[in-house]
Amino acid sequence: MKKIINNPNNVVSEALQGLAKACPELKYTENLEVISRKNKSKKVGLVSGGGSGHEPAHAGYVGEGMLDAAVAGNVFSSPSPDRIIKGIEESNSGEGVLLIIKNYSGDIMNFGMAKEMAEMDDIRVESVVVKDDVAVPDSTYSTGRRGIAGTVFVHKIAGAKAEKGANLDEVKAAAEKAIANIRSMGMAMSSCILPAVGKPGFVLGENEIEIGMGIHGEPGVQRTSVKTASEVADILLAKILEDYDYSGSEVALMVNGLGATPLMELYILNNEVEKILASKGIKVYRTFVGNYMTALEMAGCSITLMKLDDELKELLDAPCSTPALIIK
Amino acid sequence: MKKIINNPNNVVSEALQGLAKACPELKYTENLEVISRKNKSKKVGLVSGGGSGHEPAHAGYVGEGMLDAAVAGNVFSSPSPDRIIKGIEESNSGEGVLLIIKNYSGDIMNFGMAKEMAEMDDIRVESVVVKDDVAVPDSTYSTGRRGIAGTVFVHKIAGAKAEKGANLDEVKAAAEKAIANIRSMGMAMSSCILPAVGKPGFVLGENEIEIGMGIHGEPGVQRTSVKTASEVADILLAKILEDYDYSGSEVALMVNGLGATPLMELYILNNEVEKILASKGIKVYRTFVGNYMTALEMAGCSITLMKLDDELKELLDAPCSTPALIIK
Amino acid sequence: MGFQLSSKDYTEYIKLAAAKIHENGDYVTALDSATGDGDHWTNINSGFEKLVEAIPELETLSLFEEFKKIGIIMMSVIGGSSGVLYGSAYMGAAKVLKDKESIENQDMCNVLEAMLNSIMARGNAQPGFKTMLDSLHPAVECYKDCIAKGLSEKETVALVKKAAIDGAQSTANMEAVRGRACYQANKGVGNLDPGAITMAYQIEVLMDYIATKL
Amino acid sequence: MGFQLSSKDYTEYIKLAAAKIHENGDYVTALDSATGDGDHWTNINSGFEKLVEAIPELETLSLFEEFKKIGIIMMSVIGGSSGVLYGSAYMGAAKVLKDKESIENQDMCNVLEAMLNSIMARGNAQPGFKTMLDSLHPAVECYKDCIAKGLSEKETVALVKKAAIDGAQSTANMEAVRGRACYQANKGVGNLDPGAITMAYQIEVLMDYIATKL
Ligand SMILES: Nc1ncnc2c1ncn2[C@@H]1O[C@H](COP(=O)(O)OP(=O)(O)O)[C@@H](O)[C@H]1O
Ligand SMILES: Nc1ncnc2c1ncn2[C@@H]1O[C@H](COP(=O)(O)OP(=O)(O)O)[C@@H](O)[C@H]1O
Ligand SMILES: [Mg+2]
Ligand SMILES: [Mg+2]
Ligand SMILES: [Mg+2]
Ligand SMILES: [Mg+2]
Repeated sequence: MKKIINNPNNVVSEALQGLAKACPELKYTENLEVISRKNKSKKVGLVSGGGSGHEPAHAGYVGEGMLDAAVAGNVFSSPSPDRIIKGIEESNSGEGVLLIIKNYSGDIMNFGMAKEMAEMDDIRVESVVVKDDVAVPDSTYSTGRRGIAGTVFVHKIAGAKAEKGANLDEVKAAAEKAIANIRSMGMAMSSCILPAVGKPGFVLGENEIEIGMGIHGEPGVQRTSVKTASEVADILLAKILEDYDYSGSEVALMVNGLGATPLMELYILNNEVEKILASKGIKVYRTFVGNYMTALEMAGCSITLMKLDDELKELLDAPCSTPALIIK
Repeated sequence: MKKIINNPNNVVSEALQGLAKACPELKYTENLEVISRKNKSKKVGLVSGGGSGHEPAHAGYVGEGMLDAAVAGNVFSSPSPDRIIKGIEESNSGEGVLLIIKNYSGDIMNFGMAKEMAEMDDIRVESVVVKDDVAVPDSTYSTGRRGIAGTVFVHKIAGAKAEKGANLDEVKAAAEKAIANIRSMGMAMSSCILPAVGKPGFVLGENEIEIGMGIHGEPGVQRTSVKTASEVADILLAKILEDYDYSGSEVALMVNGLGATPLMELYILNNEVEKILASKGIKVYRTFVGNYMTALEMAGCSITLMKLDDELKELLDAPCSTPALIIK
Repeated sequence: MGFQLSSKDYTEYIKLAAAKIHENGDYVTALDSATGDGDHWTNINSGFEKLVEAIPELETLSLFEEFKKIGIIMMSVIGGSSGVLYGSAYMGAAKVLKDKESIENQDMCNVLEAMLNSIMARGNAQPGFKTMLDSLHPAVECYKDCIAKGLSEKETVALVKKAAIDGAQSTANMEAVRGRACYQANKGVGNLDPGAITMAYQIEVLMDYIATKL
Repeated sequence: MGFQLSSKDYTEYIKLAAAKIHENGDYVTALDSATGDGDHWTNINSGFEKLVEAIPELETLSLFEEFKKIGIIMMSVIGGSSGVLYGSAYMGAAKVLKDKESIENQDMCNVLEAMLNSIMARGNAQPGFKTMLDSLHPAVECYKDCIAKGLSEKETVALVKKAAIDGAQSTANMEAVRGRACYQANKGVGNLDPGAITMAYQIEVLMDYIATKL
């Protein structure tokens, strides 16, 4: 295992300390692994988080116009309720707190428990669950769809709404609206190694890729041979578009890298994606290309679309300044 | 070779098209592979460029407060003079143009030829050469030090100076001042594959890393076994600090990823680097952590320091907005 | 009259359970690696290690406070899915022990049932989903049954223990619905559920410990 | 009287040189892979292919314009280090051909010397640096020498050709100072310089072609 780390069991706290050192406007809470804003304003608080290994998610999205606090679990495993409660406390200015949860059973349970305990302390807490990964069939019976890169759009939309001074219900409504209009689909070309484990959890052949793999290496929909950028764009978009009808609408587009895929390839992919969308009469209002929601050093990508109306456009364009996303 | 590409011979133009599609404020010139600003202002023009494969460098730094045009060669090989001349033309508003060149013989020759030809057309052109890589001994006889990640600081400083309306000599002086105060040192953990070649140019063993390797895989100073983050920070900083005395000064710090190294590891490395700098009484004024100057999908990192005075601080903090770097 | 467990007795049980879990590291890790992410044993083992460290404090507390404290520790130290589930379980159980000096036969049954209900509520899962519930649920059903039938405490604890173990074994042919295993193509069929196994360990040790008190 | 090369003659030479370079692809690529980045042959071969395509235009131009055009094409099509160096060489050579109808013996020597000086100026390298100069420089020295000694043109072209080839071979034991090879630990010692070899090909073909005109 070739990683720039020290003790594999300390990667999360050391990485968050490194982030805090690089960003003086952020505060790091030891042991509870919470990154929060130093200067708080009176507004609805936004908290997200989950397992680590998805950097810059989520700590990289803490700052003006996005999150108030991000709570980190160990690599790929959910943070415990006490950590989340700390994130809620850091974010609460009396206007209540919204939790943005990715749909994994561990996160649902831990955030849910934290919500109840915070409510016992009379903090008003609401939550939304992001489930944008169309690789998994939606289902109310099983855990259902995973939350992946689309979560970043939810941070942005809810964050802008909160910054505008909206109340908790309004912020939650904006987040729900974003979630309803977001779909994502990914593809992996290599596995990744959990620092504490030391060997890959799965292996892809020389010439093999996996369509629809999750950001923790959860099995996808199909293993296949390496594809060209235009084929990848076709396959991922097809799955998204058959799940949600974006035709004739304006969208925000995210071409996301999983960690080890160079920006050059993401731009080549974006070129293909935008060609296809144009051919389908889907107008790209704003494009984001880069590593926004990763899976350690996995090679691969995901594509996310969010259908926009005037409100979502305004919230998407609103200024934000965080370590991983700045909009002027 | 697992890459998200189409024809290996078209990667440069497809990537630049993908960038232009994502960034409506940028203009792409076909065949000559130039990315430039759409709306020009009357100011000294800034042009940089070089071989491709270092994304976001250099096209990602075109925009307000940084470059006016970036000229891309094929992967890892210098752009020809006709391309550079196009970049110069796109950047010239009558105030003259500064070329920011990384110190590789191919770039020196091609930019030099372009400079002469542009001068024949009565465009005033000056140039500066970045040679920040302390892995290579400085030398006036041989090609000498390579230009690596520190080049991004030069773009920022010269860009801010030009944006302020300084004349060509003043912008050049600011760039020279930055260059004189910048040192970098890198480390590679894996090789990379040129799309058109299809196999790695060199191989690193299971447990092997190479200290001082160049961003094209040029041999470094030493092959050694995998090191901890704190050892890596020690080794790279030691080489930088023995070359230039930063003690007691304020610096800009860049912890740069080579492409396949996840942000989590870069933050862990930054945590170690800032600890060491603090212990040496070197004050970090501003920190940049991310993939700023890459080598395709190479795993590894580089550390860059730039000593700051009041002028450089002001220029570093000046607003810029480009695809890869935004400062408010 | 039957057994009466004090706060101190319960910490004795904690010691034994911790030892049982500690012994079975490689086995449980292998199970979670097959269908999950391989961390279940590290998670739960570190939780029990922490509980053992906390015994000096725990044994001084009322049962109500003791169970709440155990819940907090498990929640924060175990982490993952099982941490919060055990946390919820112990918080739920604490409620039924409010103002009680000791745990008697009926109380023990109520405690286990409260744990079952809390875990089902938190995890929104049912028996048959291939989880820790599939060891706990049959154990509770069996316990209620024994009390209804008026069986002796000795017979009861033996049957409850057997129900928990058999329940855990029954997860082998179940399809996972919750948790990571559900992303597997075969839904983990053929593999035992690690959380059910560790749940069975705890019930087994608890029942054996009670037996020594009879 | 001696040879007189017209614009048209020079395009004849271009065809022959293109063929010579085309034949030696694998060999030259192997050389650049050993010490450089392996692209020298692709670079220069595509340049000559482009020149051949341009012949219909080239042969109509004055020698001055023809050489300038060749320089532009090589510069943009070959790319890398060698593209700009050949570009500079031909632009420099064009100057000595201003207003000339044909290239005679002394002109040819001047052309090669102008190329040598332009390449040295552009690349800021010296003979002995393990580059294309190490084939061109001895060829130029030899040419001047032959003219000074008043040797026949037939003897001259034979000697110049030999000087270029020997010069290229001599790069084997030189240390690289410029170009990528200089980053190698051993500075490329033991390997021939690919640029010197392709330079020798061109001089060889040019001298052979002149011989057919005598
Ligand atoms: N929703 C749920 N309800 C009940 N038990 C669950 C649920 N989800 C997971 N589990 C139990 O948790 C165990 C896995 O725990 P652990 O590995 O510690 O957490 P994680 O799955 O987050 O890594 C599973 O074997 C299963 O028994
Ligand atoms: N500064 C220089 N002066 C003269 N010739 C040079 C110089 N640098 C490189 N060369 C020649 O160029 C050749 C390499 O050309 P090529 O492979 O096309 O360019 P690159 O090195 O950029 O890939 C070398 O073999 C050498 O002969
Ligand atoms: Mg886990
Ligand atoms: Mg080259
Ligand atoms: Mg697990
Ligand atoms: Mg080469």
